[in-house]
Amino acid sequence: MGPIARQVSALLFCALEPVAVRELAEALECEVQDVDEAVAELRETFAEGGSGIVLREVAGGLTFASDPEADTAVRRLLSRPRTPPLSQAQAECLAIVAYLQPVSRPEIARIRGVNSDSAAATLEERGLIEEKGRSQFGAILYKTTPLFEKLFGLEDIGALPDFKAFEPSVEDAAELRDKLLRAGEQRVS
Amino acid sequence: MGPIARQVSALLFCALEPVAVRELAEALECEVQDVDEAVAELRETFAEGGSGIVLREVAGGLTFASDPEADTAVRRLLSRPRTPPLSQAQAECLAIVAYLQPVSRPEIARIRGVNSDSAAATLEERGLIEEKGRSQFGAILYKTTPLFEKLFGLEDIGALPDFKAFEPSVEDAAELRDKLLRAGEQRVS
Amino acid sequence: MTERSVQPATNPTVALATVGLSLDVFEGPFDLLITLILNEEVDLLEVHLADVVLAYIERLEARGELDLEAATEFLILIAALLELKSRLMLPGAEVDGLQLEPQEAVEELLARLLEYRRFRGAADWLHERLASEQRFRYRAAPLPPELRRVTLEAARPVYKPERLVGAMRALLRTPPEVDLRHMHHPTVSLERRLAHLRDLLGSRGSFSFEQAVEGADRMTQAVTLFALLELYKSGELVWRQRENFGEIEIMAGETR
Repeated sequence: MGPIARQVSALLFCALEPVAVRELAEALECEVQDVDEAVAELRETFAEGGSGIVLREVAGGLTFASDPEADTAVRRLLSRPRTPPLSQAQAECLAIVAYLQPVSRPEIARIRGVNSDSAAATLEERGLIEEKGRSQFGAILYKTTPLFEKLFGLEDIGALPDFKAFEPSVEDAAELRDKLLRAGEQRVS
Repeated sequence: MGPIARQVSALLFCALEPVAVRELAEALECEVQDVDEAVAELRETFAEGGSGIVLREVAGGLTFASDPEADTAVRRLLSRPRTPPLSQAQAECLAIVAYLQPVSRPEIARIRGVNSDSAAATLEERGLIEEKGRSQFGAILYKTTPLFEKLFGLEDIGALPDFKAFEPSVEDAAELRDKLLRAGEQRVS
Repeated sequence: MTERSVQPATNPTVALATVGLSLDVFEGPFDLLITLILNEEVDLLEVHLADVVLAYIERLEARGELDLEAATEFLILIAALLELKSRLMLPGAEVDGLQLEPQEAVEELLARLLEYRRFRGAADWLHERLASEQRFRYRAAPLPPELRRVTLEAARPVYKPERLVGAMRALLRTPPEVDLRHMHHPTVSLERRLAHLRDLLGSRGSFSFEQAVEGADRMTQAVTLFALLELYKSGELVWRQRENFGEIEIMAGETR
């Protein structure tokens, strides 16, 4: 491997985000064309099934990733208990999504009476909820995932405890939503 | 590169801290010996001047680092400041902890001839030393951390140079002794 | 951090030996004092060690070299002297054993200095090692999100659905309504404040805002200001303020 290729490799290894070819050329004080040639070299060494590290060309530029063939082992090594206890904010957010899905972020915030973006982001990162399109006003809608069902030991989403468990008077989801929104507004005012 | 070597490489790429061979074997569900063989293979591909990424054995495990030859370019690209250097007091304090661990604060102060609490506190804050229980007289005892081994490129604490290497030369010692006596002799004469 | 502290300490004894001391019992360089003490020509009990330290620091300061971290060797000597001195000050039986021969005292001091020098050597090694090791960079990128979560196949029930029920109960709970009946509900009528201003215009021709709201509560003041704006808009009155925060003079407008 040539010296520029080696240095490009070192740069991509250290960078936290994808790096554009132009930026690489600037850091190395060389021509963009030199970097292009180096990248061609790197593609061989860092191909899938090559050295365990894979060169990826994504929107922002070039980046390294681990070879997907090692994903199982990586999870076994690094993602051991990725199911830490839920915080109250996360539990509330998850309950809202579970019972009212699909539900928008602003609606979650109105019901909880506080901005809930960070709780929603964590739940999304852990794979408990996911986006399901947009509302008519363009807000992200959330629904629960199959992983959610599995982690809560539910056969399907219909196996959630009935509304009656917490609000005997409520008949359907629409009524529950209204009630939750009203309660949320009162908490805020 | 064999499949185990590729996966070890992917694991090391993903892990942020050095990983012991035994942990790698567990994650890959293979024998320690298989990992050892894979590591031998990786040493070639990931040698200095090889692929820009270097395999290192530090702090009781394996980890990847960027090739030092790319250091200038890395600094230009990331403008990431280096770890601040050690002050003289910190370096002396760290040397005492490294060679005498576990060692108490008063002992460090006795050797340095000066209160060293602030240097010790800074080293602790930087994660280079940590408390390790109390002496029989209740003084805090310090030892070095895995981060110390990682930052100083030591496979383990036994990889420190033999302390004898720092023995002042016979000439230096004689000179020091003379200095302590000479002035007096001049006075007497 | 100064450049200086990065460098391994230079041997401060060179400067140390020449530090001039002017103490009650001794005048001369520090090195000589040490030797005299060791030779018992100056009684350690008579030496104010604090003065020695101060003299040294002043000397360094005068030279713009004050770096206490580099002055460790000096401090070791002082510490050794203090130790010696405190032992001398101990009363009683042990005193005999403390009559160190000059040679013994030198050896004791020397042993300490040599021990310190070894660690200073190790410290220099650590300095160099860190500098060369820093050129190796370790990765700091977090694991991509898809590798951070548990897979569907590996997932086991770890959460209880009752947790969601509990969360819902909490969300449906509303705070008890705050009873506001005890609160006085002041009502200030804009009509009445308009009438008040018009009265003032009629009776006085001109007046200040202060006079218009004399003795009024904050709500009344606010409504009065609003009434004032209404009358200004309709041209019934004009106002003038000669300086910032000064008095606002109000007088009849043209349409009145």
